[in-house]
Amino acid sequence: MIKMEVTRFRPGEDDAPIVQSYEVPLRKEWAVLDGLNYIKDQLDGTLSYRWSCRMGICGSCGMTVNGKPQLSCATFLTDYAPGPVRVEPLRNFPVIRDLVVDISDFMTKLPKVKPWLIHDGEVPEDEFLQTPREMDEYKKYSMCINCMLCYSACPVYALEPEFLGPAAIALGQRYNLDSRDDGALERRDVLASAAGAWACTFVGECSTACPKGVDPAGAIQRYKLTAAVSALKDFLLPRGARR
Amino acid sequence: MSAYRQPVSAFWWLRQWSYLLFVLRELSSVFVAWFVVYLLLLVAAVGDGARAYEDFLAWSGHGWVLVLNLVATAFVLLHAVTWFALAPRAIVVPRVPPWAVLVAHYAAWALLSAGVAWVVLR
Amino acid sequence: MSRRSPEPLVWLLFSGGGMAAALLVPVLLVLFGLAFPLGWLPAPDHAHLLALVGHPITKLVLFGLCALALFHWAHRFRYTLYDGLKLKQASTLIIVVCYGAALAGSAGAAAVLLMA
Amino acid sequence: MTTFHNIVVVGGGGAGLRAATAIAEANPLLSVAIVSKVYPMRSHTVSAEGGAAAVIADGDSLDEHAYDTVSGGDWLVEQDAVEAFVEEAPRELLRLEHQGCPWSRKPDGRIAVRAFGGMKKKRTWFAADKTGFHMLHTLFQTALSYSDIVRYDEWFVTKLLIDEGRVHGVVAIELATGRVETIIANAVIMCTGGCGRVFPFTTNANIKTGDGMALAQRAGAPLKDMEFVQYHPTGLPFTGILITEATRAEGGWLLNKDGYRYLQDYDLGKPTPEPVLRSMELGPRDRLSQAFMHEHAKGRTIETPYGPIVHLDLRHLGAHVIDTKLPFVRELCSKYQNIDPVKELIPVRPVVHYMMGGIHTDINGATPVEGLYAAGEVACVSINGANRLGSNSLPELLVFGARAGEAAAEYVRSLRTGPRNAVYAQGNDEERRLRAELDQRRKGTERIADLRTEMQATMEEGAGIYRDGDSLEKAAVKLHELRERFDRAAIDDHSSTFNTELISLLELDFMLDIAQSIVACAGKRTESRGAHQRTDFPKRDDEHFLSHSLVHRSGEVEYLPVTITRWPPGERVYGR
Ligand SMILES: Cc1cc2nc3c(=O)[nH]c(=O)nc-3n(C[C@H](O)[C@H](O)[C@H](O)COP(=O)(O)OP(=O)(O)OC[C@H]3O[C@@H](n4cnc5c(N)ncnc54)[C@H](O)[C@@H]3O)c2cc1C
Ligand code: SF4
Ligand code: F3S
Ligand code: FES
Repeated sequence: MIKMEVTRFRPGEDDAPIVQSYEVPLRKEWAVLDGLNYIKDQLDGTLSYRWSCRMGICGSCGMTVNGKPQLSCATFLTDYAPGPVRVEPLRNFPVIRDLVVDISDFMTKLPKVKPWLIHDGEVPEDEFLQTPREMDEYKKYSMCINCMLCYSACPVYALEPEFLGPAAIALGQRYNLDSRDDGALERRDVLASAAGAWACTFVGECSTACPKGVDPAGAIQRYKLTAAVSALKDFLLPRGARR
Repeated sequence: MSAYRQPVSAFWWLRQWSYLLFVLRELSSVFVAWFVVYLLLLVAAVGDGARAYEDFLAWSGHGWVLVLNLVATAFVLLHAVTWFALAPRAIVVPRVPPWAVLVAHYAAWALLSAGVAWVVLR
Repeated sequence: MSRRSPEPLVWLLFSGGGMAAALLVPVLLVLFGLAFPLGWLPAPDHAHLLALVGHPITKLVLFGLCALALFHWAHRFRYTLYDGLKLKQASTLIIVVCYGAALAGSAGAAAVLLMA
Repeated sequence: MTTFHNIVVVGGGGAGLRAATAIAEANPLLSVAIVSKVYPMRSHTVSAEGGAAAVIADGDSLDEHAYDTVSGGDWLVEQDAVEAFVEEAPRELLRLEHQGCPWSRKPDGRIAVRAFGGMKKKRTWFAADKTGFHMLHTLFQTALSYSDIVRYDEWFVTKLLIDEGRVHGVVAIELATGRVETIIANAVIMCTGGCGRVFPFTTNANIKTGDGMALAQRAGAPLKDMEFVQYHPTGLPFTGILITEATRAEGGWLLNKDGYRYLQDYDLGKPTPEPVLRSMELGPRDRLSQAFMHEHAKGRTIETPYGPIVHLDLRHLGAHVIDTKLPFVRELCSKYQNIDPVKELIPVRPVVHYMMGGIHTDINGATPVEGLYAAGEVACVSINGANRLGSNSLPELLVFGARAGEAAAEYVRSLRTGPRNAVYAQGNDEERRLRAELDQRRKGTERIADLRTEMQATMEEGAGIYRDGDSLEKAAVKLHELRERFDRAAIDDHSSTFNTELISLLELDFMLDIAQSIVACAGKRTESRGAHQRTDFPKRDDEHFLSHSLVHRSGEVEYLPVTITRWPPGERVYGR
């Protein structure tokens, strides 16, 4: 058995979260999520949390496990033996209930970076040609599962809720770097705004937390350099010479 | 919806070693600024003549100045190391692996440092 | 229009300063701040340094280093105040003080270097 | 509370997003809503690994894709639908390409294709081994650019509003607040995905509880071919996480406990070092899963605490192939099984994966209930027949999602009349019912989890890879008992905020319906075909059963003849 200390918050009942302890079996194969499912099914049906794929790809099950943002379906109880395992909601988000946080802030910011392909000119009859090397340029940034672990790890997001945040910027970059895309200029107003890439001070914890190797910190740094260079060009070149 | 807003403590950077390291890295800029002051004092002293330069050397040997410079050196090194670590993430050169970018930075650092030392000590 | 935001230019100065500081400050600080005062190495004589500082290329390099390093400081310190001390509300004041100090410092550096 | 839209799409997976964008494009003036119990990008389409089939390669042809699909489905397939499907699939996948989907490429920049089980040609497009993930995110992000598509994220649909044989919208709960809302619409498209969670051991996500099938059946639309449940031959023991068929397409081998490629004993061809299409490990899923059962009977599988297993061997592929073509497989194996497929054997066993059956629709996604459409795994058109070929489902979502969207857009154009008061009354009744569930189940005596576990065990025992009259009869009796006990199920959570216990209860309610439908259809079909194998009736019986079963809420089953255009029923031949 291992002790799980789970943060509970019941709106209307509690003013602030409280901690509740449960004993769950310690099995080699069990993820933290399996422990929670055991609690829900056998001990306490009132515990609320999100999960779906239990294979680390849907991005629902982000939680703070022993202080670190994690996918609870891909984090194993045995790694915390002998316990206790502390399970809290993701930090930096409002808590709706127990381990469920409100990510609507991200959902409203995401469309602002225009995370879709913008192509000027003709679309070919068949596929756009894109070599594997061209794909490598953006591939890693396309791996984001929107799990919000990076937002939970980023102190700038905690302090400045206006900040677009790591995943949204990385997704904007994902399209900017796609050889099929011509939308970089359209995205610039948002990505290169004060609440965009410039707000990031390169804490770098977003990339440490990311379970999918997206490296949002790198994406942002890279974007800053490109944006700064193009701003410099705008500044130095007369209007007509610009594209 | 009466969601609970998780408070952020003013001491958030003490919660985790990596956050503390980040704040220390940011504070290194203060010591960079101190270095500028120190450098300008030196240059002014050199310009003022041999006496002033001697005075400067004596002053730089004072305990507190030494301690300050020792601390500053530590911070400046922290700055340099973290700065170079960051460089390959921002500077992406097609077909050049990130470690090569990192190595290039360290090479440049070594070269420039040797060059400066040579010019000064010649 | 947000595209006119000065942020990218300030950031370029910050980065330039960061790079210059990383490359040059450690060696200079170790030499002049530690090695000479502590006698690890003999301090160079005055004439040599005077000749060195008098050379226009040195003046240019040192000015660049000082100005950039000051802007590096200004930018980083501004965000340290925002984040570390949660002072975002005082943003305008902080901006004026930080970048203002960097500007003044750069002017001071130019004066010192020109006179030397 | 009541809101109005022209068309409501229930479900934000591949099918739902495609349907919604099709409507927005067909008629930008229509107000479209997507109601989904999870954020769209969390939908289960995200888990699909292997790929999506569509003819693009030189030397391939639409006819061959159609034939593979028809024979793979053991001729229980609507051939006109298959012809439309194979023709439209390439266009749909190209459309996704133009929207930015990172399909894996050949060195010259063109789309690459891989082999897949039961397909005679290499025609499966893939995005490494995260095809569904990339497709879903591309669809979702593209849908964000249509600002007029309204989303109800994390809203759970509990009822379809039906009046005078026509659909008038849905009732749904907003999870975050517990608010119950009547959403009036002229047409509803069900895109709620499959129901693998009816079984204990499945590749399916927690959300795949067959809600849409049950909702439609309750609304009067029959379910079709529910006895056909696909077992995928290679799931990880314990978790049931899928190891994609692409592993075998790239050259992986299935080995029994003696290290022997046992598929050669089951009329699936002779082992060769290189993979041969439609042979051995590239046979169809039904046959491979059945072969496993025979190996098990012969005592040639390996016992583990999580059931018998065989091994999937990828070691001879080498690290390079695995890392470029199957990186997610390596990630999953190391995370969830603690092994490295580059050096070790992967333990696998058959696992419930996909529902061939679903809401009965025509070739345009229309159900017999006016205004009600369905597409994706929840629907049964049917192109999958008695056994789906791997990589046909993802293109199916797109082709029939788009068709359903266009058909619904067309349908609402001609409508003039709005709902009668009876519809609003239905909405109010449903709201009252849901309140009652919360209040009156305090004193229940049955645990939701226990009922669910028993239902799942019943299904595996009674309606697994092999079934017979007896096992199905027992299952039917047990399910009946569980239905009764369900009325006494308790809820401890009485909060209206994000009440996942209430949702579990509603999902269990739906799953019990589905389980009963599966068992009813399986009991009536006294033949063996594709994924439906009766040990008491081991032969295919075209004379009586070359027809789809349609099951109604009452449990009554009727049959509908199969549409045959060009491919008369024949023998399914693999490896010969
Ligand atoms: C592990 C795995 C791998 C697979 N690999 C492949 C592959 O390689 N190739 C292939 O062709 N196929 C594959 N499949 C099959 C294919 O992925 C699925 O059939 C397909 O994704 C189903 O998509 P969908 O849009 O119909 O439903 P889903 O993507 O499951 O979406 C269902 C939607 O309905 C919503 N919903 C459900 N109930 C309700 C309710 N009551 N109220 C509100 N909303 C509701 C959900 O929120 C969700 O948005 C795979 C399946 C699995 C499980
Ligand atoms: S960038 Fe990484 S951590 Fe952030 S949301 Fe995407 S996958 Fe999650
Ligand atoms: S942690 Fe935050 S500050 Fe930047 S580098 Fe990552 S977004
Ligand atoms: S449950 Fe899907 S990522 Fe964990």
